[in-house]
Amino acid sequence: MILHTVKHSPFNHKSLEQVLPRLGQDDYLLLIENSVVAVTVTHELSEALNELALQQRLFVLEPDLLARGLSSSVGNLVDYKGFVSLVEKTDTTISW
Amino acid sequence: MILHTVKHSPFNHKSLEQVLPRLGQDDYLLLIENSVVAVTVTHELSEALNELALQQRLFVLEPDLLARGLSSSVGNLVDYKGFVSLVEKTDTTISW
Amino acid sequence: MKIAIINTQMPHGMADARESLDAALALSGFTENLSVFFLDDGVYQLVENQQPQSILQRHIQPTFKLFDLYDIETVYVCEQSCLLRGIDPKRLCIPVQLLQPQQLSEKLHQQQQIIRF
Amino acid sequence: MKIAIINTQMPHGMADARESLDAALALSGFTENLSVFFLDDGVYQLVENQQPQSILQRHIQPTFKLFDLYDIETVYVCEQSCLLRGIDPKRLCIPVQLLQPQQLSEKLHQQQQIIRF
Amino acid sequence: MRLAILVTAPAYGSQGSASAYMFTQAAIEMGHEIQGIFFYQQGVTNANNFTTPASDEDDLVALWAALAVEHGFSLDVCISAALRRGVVDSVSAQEQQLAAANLQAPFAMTGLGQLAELSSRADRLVQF
Amino acid sequence: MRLAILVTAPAYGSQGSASAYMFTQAAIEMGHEIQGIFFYQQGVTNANNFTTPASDEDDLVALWAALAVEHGFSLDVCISAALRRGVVDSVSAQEQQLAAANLQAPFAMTGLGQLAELSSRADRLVQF
Repeated sequence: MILHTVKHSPFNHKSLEQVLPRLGQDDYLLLIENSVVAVTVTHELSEALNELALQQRLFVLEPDLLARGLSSSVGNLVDYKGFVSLVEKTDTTISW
Repeated sequence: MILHTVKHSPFNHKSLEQVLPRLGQDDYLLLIENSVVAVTVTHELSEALNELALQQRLFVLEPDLLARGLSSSVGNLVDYKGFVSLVEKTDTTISW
Repeated sequence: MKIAIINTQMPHGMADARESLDAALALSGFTENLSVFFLDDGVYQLVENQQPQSILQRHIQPTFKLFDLYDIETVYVCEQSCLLRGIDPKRLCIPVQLLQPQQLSEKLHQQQQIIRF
Repeated sequence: MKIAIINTQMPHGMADARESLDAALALSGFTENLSVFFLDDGVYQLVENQQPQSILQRHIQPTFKLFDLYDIETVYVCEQSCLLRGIDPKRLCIPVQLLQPQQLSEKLHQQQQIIRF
Repeated sequence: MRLAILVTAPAYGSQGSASAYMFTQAAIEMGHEIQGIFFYQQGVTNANNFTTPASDEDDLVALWAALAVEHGFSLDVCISAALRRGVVDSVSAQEQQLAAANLQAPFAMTGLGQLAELSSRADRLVQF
Repeated sequence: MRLAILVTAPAYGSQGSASAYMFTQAAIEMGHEIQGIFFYQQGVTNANNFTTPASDEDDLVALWAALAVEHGFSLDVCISAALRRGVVDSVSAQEQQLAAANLQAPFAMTGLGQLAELSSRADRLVQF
């Protein structure tokens, strides 16, 4: 069970697009830094993200959203302690 | 008349995709650094690149291709002196 | 000399937004023909209510308010970039001129020198 | 401890390929369970006949030849990443094991710690 | 949980080092054990004590140093990556005949083997 | 053609500074006039004379310095961007009570106004 963190904006960089099909069935995805914009508007990856959110496998670092003046209703918002807990709950972390 | 230079791989980064629709009718596009891979295989932006090449408006920095062990038959290959000439021939340069 | 600064990056993930602003303020003292463009992810720089101090990043929005003081009046925003990102172009933190793709291309072609961040 | 290094970046545009190689050689001395993966643009690192000296970049391919000497035998390459980029996976500069997407996912899930470059 | 943190982002210019710092702080508050922080690639610039941020910006070099001293973990810097980016300790400064060293204490120069060492003592390795 | 070059890529870690160097060299060989090179953002690390590349790597700090001396153009470094990245001249080193300066000659600290000045004297501005 892997925690995948992504940091780049999906409008700028392809890392989110490349990570999504690689997620294992139980893996978690955590959006940090610029990647948090992925859950603030509907775009070509939204369907996959919504599906993950429904399965409680999508997490968004809230301080990074607030820092950018943004908000989201998709995914579970976590703070840095929540980030640490996700690392603990999963076996391995990959930073994409 | 603008010379647009792009440096990121289109498989990794969206800059090439974002620049293509912004090219003016006479503008030149020069692929440098990692972006040279854009003319080594067919992908979703190839049609637009082929069209530019037909109009003699697509240039590829050859040392960056050779450095990566790659070759291309699309676009005009230039060396650094050719790059300087393109800057001279155009009015303005944008580095994307 | 018509000079343009183009912003294409999100704020805070990179320091580009901050260093671009410094460049805009400095260049404004040397030319009356400075234009500042916001395209692609650059439009996020103008979103209101940013709170970057909590992630140890610099608050750039007070600096945007200095544009007026520094006589930086030509601020262009790509409307399409806003709409794609769900940003209301009428609710940006400073007054801007919205451009359609064709207008954006025209404005860019009027510049003599261009710096992109 | 099963450790993996994942390479996802092209060589020469960034120094990641070079610094990842250094890390692989160093880690190989401390674990017998080191795997090295090449995915996405990382597969370009294994293309033959690179000539980076002419653009003032370091030639990384001689270092790949050291994998054997350092007992780095588990080298995985995403075949799909090669095919998308027009790279013949049979003509890479070192012997590798090609993985299909499902196999790649399995191999990644067997690792305990993962570093990505 | 015993944690090893790998920082490859610079002290200034991108958010990665600040993210790593805040993650580390949160982990400590939650009672987790930091085995050490390893700085590699552009991350080595976090150890440059010539860094002089603007008055309204956070000083990550100082923040890392203070956190490590307070909680007694090591800040390990890859010496090869540091030298090629102009961060030197006093031994290297003498060898290269440079005017001074600019390695902030308690950051310490090590090799990549130390990354393996840290990782072998940790339950999780998290990269920024 | 009179050229001004803007370098925002670091001395080590990405190709931009090498690209800018090779472009500048080609322009000089073709008889064009270099008004100056301006180093901003991560580009300021090109002026760090503590940079010690591996023996099989090119030393862009030294290459830029030699090219500028040979052809008599200036290497201008934005002082604010440099200070926050740990590149300091002797005046700043004294003010900040640092052990030494690490600015390579003939790189010179200037403000962003110098970028405007260079650009006003140039027919083209090219950014790397």
